[in-house]
Amino acid sequence: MPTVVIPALLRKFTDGVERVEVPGRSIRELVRHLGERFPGIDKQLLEDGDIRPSIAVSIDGEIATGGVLDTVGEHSEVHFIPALGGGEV
Amino acid sequence: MSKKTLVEATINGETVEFLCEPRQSLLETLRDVLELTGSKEGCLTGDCGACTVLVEGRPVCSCLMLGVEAQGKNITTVEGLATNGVLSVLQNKFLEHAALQCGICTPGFLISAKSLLDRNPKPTEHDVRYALAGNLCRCTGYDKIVKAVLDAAAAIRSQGEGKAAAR
Amino acid sequence: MHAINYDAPTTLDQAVSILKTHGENARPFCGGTDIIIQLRAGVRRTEHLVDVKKIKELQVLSFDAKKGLRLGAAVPCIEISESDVMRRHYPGLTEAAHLIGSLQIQNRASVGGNLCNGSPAADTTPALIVLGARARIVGPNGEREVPVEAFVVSPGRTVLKPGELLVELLVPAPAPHSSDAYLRFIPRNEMDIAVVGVGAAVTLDGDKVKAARIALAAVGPTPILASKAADAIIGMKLDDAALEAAGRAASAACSPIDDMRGTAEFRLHITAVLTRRVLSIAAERAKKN
Amino acid sequence: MAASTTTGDFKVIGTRPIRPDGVDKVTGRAKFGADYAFPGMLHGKVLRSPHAHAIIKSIKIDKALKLPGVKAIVTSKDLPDAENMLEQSGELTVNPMHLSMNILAHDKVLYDGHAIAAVAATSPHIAEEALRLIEVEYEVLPPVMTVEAATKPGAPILLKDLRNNEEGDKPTNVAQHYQFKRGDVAAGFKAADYVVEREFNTAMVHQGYIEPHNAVGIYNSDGQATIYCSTQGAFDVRSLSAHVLGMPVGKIKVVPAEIGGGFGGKTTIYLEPLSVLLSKKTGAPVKLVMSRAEVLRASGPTPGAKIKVKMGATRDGKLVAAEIWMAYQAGAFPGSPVAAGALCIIAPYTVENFQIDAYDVVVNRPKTASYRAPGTTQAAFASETVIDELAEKCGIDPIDFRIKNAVKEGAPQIMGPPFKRIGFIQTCEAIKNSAHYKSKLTGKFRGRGVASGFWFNAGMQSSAMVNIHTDGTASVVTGSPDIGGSRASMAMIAAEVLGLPVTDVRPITADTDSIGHTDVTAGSRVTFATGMAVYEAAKDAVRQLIERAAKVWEKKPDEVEFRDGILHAKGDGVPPISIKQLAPRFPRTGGPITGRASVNARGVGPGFATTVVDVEVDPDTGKVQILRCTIAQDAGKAIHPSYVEGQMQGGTAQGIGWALNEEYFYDDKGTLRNTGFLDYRIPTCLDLPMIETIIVEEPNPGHPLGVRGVGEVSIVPPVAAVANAIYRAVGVRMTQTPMSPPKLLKAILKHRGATTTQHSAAAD
Repeated sequence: MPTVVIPALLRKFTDGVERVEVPGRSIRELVRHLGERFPGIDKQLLEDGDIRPSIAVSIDGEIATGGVLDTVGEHSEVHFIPALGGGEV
Repeated sequence: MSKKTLVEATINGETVEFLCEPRQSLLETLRDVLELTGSKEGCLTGDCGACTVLVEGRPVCSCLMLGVEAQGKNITTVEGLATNGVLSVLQNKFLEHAALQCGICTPGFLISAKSLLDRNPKPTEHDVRYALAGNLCRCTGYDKIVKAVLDAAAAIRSQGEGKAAAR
Repeated sequence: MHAINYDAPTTLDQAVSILKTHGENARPFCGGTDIIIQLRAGVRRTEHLVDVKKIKELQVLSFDAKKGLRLGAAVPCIEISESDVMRRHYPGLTEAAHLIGSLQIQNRASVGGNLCNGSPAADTTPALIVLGARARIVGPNGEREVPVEAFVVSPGRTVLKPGELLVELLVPAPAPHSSDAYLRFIPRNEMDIAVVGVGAAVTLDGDKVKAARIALAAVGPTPILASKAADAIIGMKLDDAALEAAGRAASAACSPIDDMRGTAEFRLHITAVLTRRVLSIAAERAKKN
Repeated sequence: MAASTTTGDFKVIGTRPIRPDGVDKVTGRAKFGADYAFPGMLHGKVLRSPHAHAIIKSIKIDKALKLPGVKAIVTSKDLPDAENMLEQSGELTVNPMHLSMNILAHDKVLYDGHAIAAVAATSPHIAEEALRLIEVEYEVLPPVMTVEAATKPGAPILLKDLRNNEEGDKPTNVAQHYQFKRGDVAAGFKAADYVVEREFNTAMVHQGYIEPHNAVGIYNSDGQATIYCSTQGAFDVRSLSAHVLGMPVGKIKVVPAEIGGGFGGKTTIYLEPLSVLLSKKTGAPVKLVMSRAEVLRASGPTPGAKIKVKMGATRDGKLVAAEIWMAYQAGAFPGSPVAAGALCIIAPYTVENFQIDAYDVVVNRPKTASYRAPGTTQAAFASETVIDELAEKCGIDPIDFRIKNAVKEGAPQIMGPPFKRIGFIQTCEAIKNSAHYKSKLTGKFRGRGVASGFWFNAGMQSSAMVNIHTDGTASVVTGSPDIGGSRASMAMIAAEVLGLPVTDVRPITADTDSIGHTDVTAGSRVTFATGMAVYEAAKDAVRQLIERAAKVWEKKPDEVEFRDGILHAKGDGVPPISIKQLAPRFPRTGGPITGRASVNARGVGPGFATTVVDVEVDPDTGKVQILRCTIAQDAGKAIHPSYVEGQMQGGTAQGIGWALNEEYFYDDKGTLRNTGFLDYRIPTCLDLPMIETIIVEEPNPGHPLGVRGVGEVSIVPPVAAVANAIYRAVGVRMTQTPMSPPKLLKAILKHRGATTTQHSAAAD
């Protein structure tokens, strides 16, 4: 099962747990399962059905570009991190 | 609007006549009236040197000179540095040394450097840095600019020696 | 910039007549390196610029071993810093002229213009003051002379009345065993305005100071002649204690402000440091004369 | 994308050809934004707030409109409503409402210089005179200039709708809290033999590009607008302007002019929508150019920061814990790069236990924009100073201390995922082995300091086309504005793939109608991502060349080989042909050849740099001279080494300026006092030595040529390196920037006082 690493400020939804194994073959499925297990956490990650613009997704060490459409492998490690760069305009 | 004045000057070797308002700077006159946009505006306070032109062979900030003051003067801008389409040694050395990145300061640097080499064919690194201190560059850290000017000086000297030997 | 008129008279009479006609609304115009910026920023307003560079009296640069220096108000700084005569007889004034802005600025700016701009931070003004320079002024009511230390009355304001024009600066010939020096402090190595400037002229009698003048820039509303600082060394050997005393007295003569160029506290400290350094340089030079 | 790294011999890559736009730049022919002029063009000027914080009660424009020559005036009433939401735009996220409020103040001005109205007139002088005739009535509010002032109880609130992720529905000036943590910090500090804790404050500084912002807008009666401007991202200008103007993206064309420096500051918009609005009202092209004072007052500097760093190490020099608190001045609207700063602050080191809390805070200063490795130089100043101190306490050479704790491939990044192949240790080793570091520094009041830096670099979207001309030469079309010579690199990459001499490849930067979407020139991404697109587009062209040759030879494509610009038929004795020889056959074999590629680039390789600086301090004045400086940086693969060196030198120079003299100086009313290059002191030619460079090439496995971005990380180490050098010269640890003479002198005198007291106490 893929592993999701929960960002520090969202660990209040997971009782402080940092790493969780979640079933799913896409980011969409991972987030849905996360939300079922830790109610409310999915709303922090999504906006209008896709990953919030202020959040980036890293899959196996690489910043992914497909939002909820990106696929994950059986042993993938997924991180949700702040979108990088120059900030906001 | 104040009355326009007719000014006659020699710019890059050509006699030109133009009309300008007294409140228009030489820089504004060059760029907006004569369409010589090679001289750049960076600050309008004489601090950046991007507008540097030669007036009677001396570098000045064209943003701090009035267009009407050009009357009867001999002025050289970056557009006048190449001869019949052939780049000057300095221009070529700037290209060879990658002495420019964005290029906005380049016209001013070329003019200041020309003025230095016209007076001092064998400048030290410090001479070059002093002569260029009135020109700000934010891209290069000046390293490659200083090297280009020193190399141009050497090349001009060896050209001169070559010519002397040929005579 | 608001609309302006421009005249370029070729004689003093013409210039005075134009200036008189327009009174408060006219200003002499020389290198333009301050006034164009001020007009653009709207901090000064004038209807007429009277370009004085074509008047030959304002372009005089002559030295006579007895009469001293005549420096036309419009002589560009570059002519001073490139002059061997100036470097030999007035090294302090020469280095002050050499410090003004970049070469681009020095090719336009003049010592006279620097003075008339009335800035407390002008580099050449303390250098003139320590030399005992006088300003020759021509106006509708004739001529007058003013010592340079009395020329600037407040930031940006001078003794010049509407219609008047600075023609030249008269500097006495240096006495034997005397010399001058000018130092300023700036955060960078070029292109800044003085955070503190100190000029000094020293005349030696053997290893003692016979006469001295010290003047300060950027530490008060006008350039300052620091007489008490000079008094502290007159008759003394210029040893560390004397230099310290002069530095302390110079600091005491200041009334600096906090601004983006430095704090008042910093300026007081630097005034003392530069006073010590500039006196040493002037004295070294005087020994050779 | 093949993940394999090309390490073979290159013919073009790694050489130093003359840049293709060079002649235009040394003859004055290159057209920058302000150089554009059109028949009937009007000139615009912007009225700006003299107050840092005030409610706009009324704006009267009648008198100004009556001035002869004035053609139109716009205020925020001319802007459509914009939504209060976040949207991704290239490297940045955008809140259209905040963006609109920054273009023209709506009901409040939020900083000295905030735009209020714009005038179009027949000359710039008349437009300027008109500004003086616009009457604005203000209700002045107390300015909030610092993070402390903005966060103290009862602080005036800048944006009434602003809420953050922690305080529910409470109005606030804190826009966001970020937190990153790992391990057990308390246990980590318990294991430490040495702990250093310091607080740092950095001043707001500006990118200082020499060319002011500019825009020419032309609005046609058919609803189509064209904007000419100097920008780092034409596509971003298009989408951001569309937001502000309420226009469809497809109705705006942006033509990127030559750009006179940006460093991140030209990734957003200021004048562009105003030029279109004024053109729409007047029917004429309208040009606006900022003055230098406007650039400093009202474009986007980088935040001042308050950073508290506590770090612990064991006696043998192993970092074991870090606790970091940081707050950045976002400016008038949310969105400082504080999160990036937090993710970079200890990125070069393996620290098992850390907690980093980061806050984005609005203040009455201009909205900050990107500046070269945004948010990271401030952060590294703090962490790299503390690391220097820990190294000293452990009695370990500062470079060895860094190497001992350095991250390697596989180590987790602050944000979690592991590093791939990186070259940090190599930059440290390069400095350690440099002639500079091995030289002995002698003389009084002299010191040598080192520091390192990290920056992510960016990927994102790029498009490229490679056209083969009828004579066998080629052009490369991209959408990436060239701010530092990147066109040369694009031509070189295409030339390498096509086997052509680089002089046979002309690169151009196209407008937004002429090439596919391309994200901004920022994040050190052009050579990486646009370079990847160019590489792919050139490969696409090669594939087509092979097909055409196969057709001519009546063979199958897999029977044709392409090597070094020559097409060979496998097997029998068909003479090989060059692209030039094949080009005349294009019409009869299917028409022109255009290679195309679009990427949303993955595989970004982060950059590291290590810098050593020698300084001399005048202990009586606090003035610092930079005596010598060397930087080692991992470029992955240097396409054009001269321009890689240029990026390293330029970033270093900016870092030195930041360290020594640059700062936004506001008075107590919140008015910016240093609005020109006279008192905003960037280094001159006389303030810097030659800047020595060592290019480290540790290939990025995520790029076909091994490229990493090189544009940014060079600015990260110098501030800390200078601070560390000053410490070794005069014994004082500077914890604020700029380390300008007044501040350094004060520290020296305090230190001297302290040591004298100690001495006399000892003597007693």
